[in-house]
Amino acid sequence: MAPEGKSPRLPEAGQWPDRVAPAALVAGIVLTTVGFLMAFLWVPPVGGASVGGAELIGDAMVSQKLLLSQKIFYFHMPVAITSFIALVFGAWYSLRFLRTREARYDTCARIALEITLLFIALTMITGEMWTRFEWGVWWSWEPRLTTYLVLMLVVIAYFVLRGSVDEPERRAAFSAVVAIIAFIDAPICFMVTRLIPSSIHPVVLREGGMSPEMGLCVAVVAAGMLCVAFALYRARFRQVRLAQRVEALKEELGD
Amino acid sequence: MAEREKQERARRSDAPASPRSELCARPSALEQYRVLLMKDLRQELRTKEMLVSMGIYALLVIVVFGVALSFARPGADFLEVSGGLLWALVVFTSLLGLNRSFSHETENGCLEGLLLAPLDRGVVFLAKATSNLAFLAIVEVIAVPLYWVFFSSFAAPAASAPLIVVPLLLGSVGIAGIGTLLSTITASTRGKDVMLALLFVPVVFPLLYACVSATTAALAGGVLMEEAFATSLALAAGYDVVMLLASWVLYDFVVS
Amino acid sequence: MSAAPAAIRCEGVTKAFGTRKAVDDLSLELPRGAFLSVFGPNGAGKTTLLRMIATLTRPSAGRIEVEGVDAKEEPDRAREAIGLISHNPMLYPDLTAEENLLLYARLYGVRDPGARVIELLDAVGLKHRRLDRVRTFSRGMTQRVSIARALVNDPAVVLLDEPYSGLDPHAIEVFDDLIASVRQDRTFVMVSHDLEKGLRLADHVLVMARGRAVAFDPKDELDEDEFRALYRSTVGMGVA
Amino acid sequence: MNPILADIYSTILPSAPYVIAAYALLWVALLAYVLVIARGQKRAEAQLMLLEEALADRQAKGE
Repeated sequence: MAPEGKSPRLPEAGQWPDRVAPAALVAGIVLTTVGFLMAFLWVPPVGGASVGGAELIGDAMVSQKLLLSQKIFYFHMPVAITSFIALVFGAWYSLRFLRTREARYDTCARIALEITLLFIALTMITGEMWTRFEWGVWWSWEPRLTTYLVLMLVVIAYFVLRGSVDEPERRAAFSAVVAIIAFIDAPICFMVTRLIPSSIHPVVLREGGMSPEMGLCVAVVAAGMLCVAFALYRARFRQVRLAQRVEALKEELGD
Repeated sequence: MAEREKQERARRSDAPASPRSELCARPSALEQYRVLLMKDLRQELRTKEMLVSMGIYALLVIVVFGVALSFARPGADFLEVSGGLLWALVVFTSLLGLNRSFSHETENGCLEGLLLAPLDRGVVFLAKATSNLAFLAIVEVIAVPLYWVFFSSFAAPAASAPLIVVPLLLGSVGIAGIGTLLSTITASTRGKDVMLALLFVPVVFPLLYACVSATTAALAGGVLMEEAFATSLALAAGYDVVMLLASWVLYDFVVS
Repeated sequence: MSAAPAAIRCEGVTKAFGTRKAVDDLSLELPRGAFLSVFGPNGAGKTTLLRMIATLTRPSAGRIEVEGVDAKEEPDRAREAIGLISHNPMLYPDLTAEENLLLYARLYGVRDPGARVIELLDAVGLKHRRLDRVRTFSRGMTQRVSIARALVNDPAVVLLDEPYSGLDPHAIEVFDDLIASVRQDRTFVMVSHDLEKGLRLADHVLVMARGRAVAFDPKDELDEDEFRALYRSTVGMGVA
Repeated sequence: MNPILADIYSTILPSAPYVIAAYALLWVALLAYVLVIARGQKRAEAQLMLLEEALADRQAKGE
C-alpha cells in the first residue's frame, strides 16, 4: 500500500478489477455484437408490443403487430436491466459510505450513479424509438416508461444536489441518502403505476413469455451490456481517482 | 486480549456514573417529542408565516386553475380531471410550506442547538414531520372546501366524494414524512427552493399517482370507485410506511 | 488508574475525508476547571475539533472523552455535560427569551425548568426582558441569552466558538464579565481569532496549524513573547 | 412493383429508421461517456504537468 505518513491515501485502483476491465470491455463488445447479429439473423420474427384490442393512441388506431421494430427490444431490455443493476450498486456503495464515512465509497457511489444515468438515458432513447414507431406518439404514460422517467429525474436531481453542496463530507452524506431513496422509490413507482388500473392509458401486453430464442438473445446482450458498463465504470473510476490524486498532490505542494 | 478489554470496561464503569448535573433528569423521548412539537406550533401561531403564505398560495393556484378551465365545458368529464388538479394544488402548496418549515431551524443555527441536547435524531424527525403534517392538514381543511366552492358548478361529484378525506390524509402523511427528510437536506444547499422541488416531485410521484387515482375514483364513483379505490389506497399506505421508515432511519445521517 | 478523569481527553483524534485532514492525530488532556484557548489560522481545524468535542461531528479515528464519557460511544451522556456558545445564537427569533430557554431546559430534562430559566436570565441581566421576542434583541443581548442557553443544563464543560464575532466593544466587556461570573469550576474551551483576549482568559493554550497541534502548554509555563512569535509564524503559514 | 415484395417491404421499411436510430443513438451515447472520461483524463494530466513545473521551479530555486 501507499507508504505511511503524508503521502495521499486514496481509493485504490490497480487491483483485480482493473486487470479484468479490458477483458470485460472486449467481452462486452463481442457479446453485444453477437447479440446484435442474433437479433436480426437468428431469432424468429415476433410481433411487437401488442395492444389489448385496438386502442387509440395519439391520433392513430394501433392494433397491428409490427415486426422489425421489435428488434429494438433486444437492446432495450438489457440496457434497462443494466441501469437498474448499476443503481443497486450505487445504493449499496451509498449505504457503505454512510456506515464507514470513507470518501472512496462516495466516489464509487457517484460513478455507479453516473453509469445508471447513462444507461437510463439509453433505455429512454431505445424506448422512445419503439414508442414512436409502434404507437406513433413520442410519449406514452406506460408504467415502465413512467418509472424510468421518474428514476431519471431523481438521478438528475442527485447530480444537481451534488453540485449545490460545497462541503465534501456533507455532500457525500446527502447524496448517499438521496441515492438510497431513489433505489427504494423506483420499485414502488413501478408497482404503483402497474397495479392501479387506469381508464385512460392503454395496457400494453408484452408478456406471454419470451420464446427461448428471445430469452437467449436478451441474455447475451444483457451480459455484454453489463461487461461494457463495468469497463466504463472502471475507466471512469481510474480517471476520477487520478484527478483526486492530483488534487491531493497539489494541496501537499501548494504551500 | 479479552482480559484487557474487560479491565478497560471495568475502569470505564468505575468512572463517575454520569457527568450529568444534579439539576437534570433525562426526559423521555415522548416528552422531548412533545416539547419540540409545541415549539413548532407556538412559533407558527405567533408568526402565522407558513399558514398564511400557504393559504394564499393555495387560493392563487385555485385562481390559476379557474383561468385554465375557463374555456372548458362543464360536464361529468371534469370529475376525472379534478382529482388531479386537487393534488397539483396540494403538492405545490406543500412544497412552499416545506421550504419554509426548515428555514426556521437553519436561520440561527437552531438545529445545532437541538442536536447538542441528549436527544435521539429520530425524535427531531418525527416532531418536525408531525408539525409539517399539522400545517398541511390545516391548509387542506381550508383549501379543499374552497376548491369545491369554486369548481362545484362544473360537475356534481358522486355520492362517495367525502371519501377523498382518506387519500388526502394518506397523501399528507407521506408528503410530510419524505418532505421533512428532503427539506432538511436542501435547507443547507445553494438554491434550496429549486433543489427541494427537483428532489421532492419525482420522489413522491408514486404516492401522488396512487392518491390521484383514489381521489378521482371517489369523486367519479361508479365502476372506477370499485376498481381502483382500495388498491390505490393500499399502495399509498404502503408507500407511506416504507418511506417514513426509510426517512426515520436515514435522518441521523442527514443531520450529523 | 487516574484519580479523577480529565475534563476533556483526546487521543489521536483525526477527522479526515479522503486525503483532506481537518484534524490530524491530535492528543491532549485538559484537567477540570481549566480554560483552554485554541488558536490557529483559518482552516487549521479549530472549529472541527470543537465540534467533535461537542459531539456534533464524529471523529474518523481516535477517542474523545468528556468528563470520562466516550463521546463516540455514548454521545447522549457526553452531551449532558456540554454547553456550546457559538457566534450563532441558536435561538428561535420568534420565541421569547424565556420560551427559548424553557425549550432547551425541557429537552435536557431540567427538574424545575421555570425556576432555572428565571435564575439564568437573572444571571445574564435579562430577567426583565424575558417576555420579549429574541428577534427584538440587540446582538449583544442575544449573545447573553445564548450564554444562558448554553448553561441551562449546568454543564461541566463549556465550549465557545468565536463568541465575539459581531459584538461591539461594550458587549464584549459584558460578555467577558459574564463568562467570569459563570466560571465556577467549569472547564472552558474557547476558539478565537483574538490573540490578546484568548491569552488573557486562558490558563492553557493550544495552537493548531493544518489540523495538527503545534503547541499545547499550560499558560504559566509559557514565555509570552516566544508564544506570540510562534503564533505569528503559524498564522502566516495558513495565509501563504 | 410486385405486390408481394411491396407487402414485405412495407413491414420493414417504415420501421427501419427508428430501429437504426435506436441502435445508433445507443452507441453514440456510450461513446459520449467515453469522451467525458477522456476529457477528465486530459484535464488531470494538464494539472499534473503544472505540478511538475512547480516542482521544477522549486528545485531550481533551491539550488
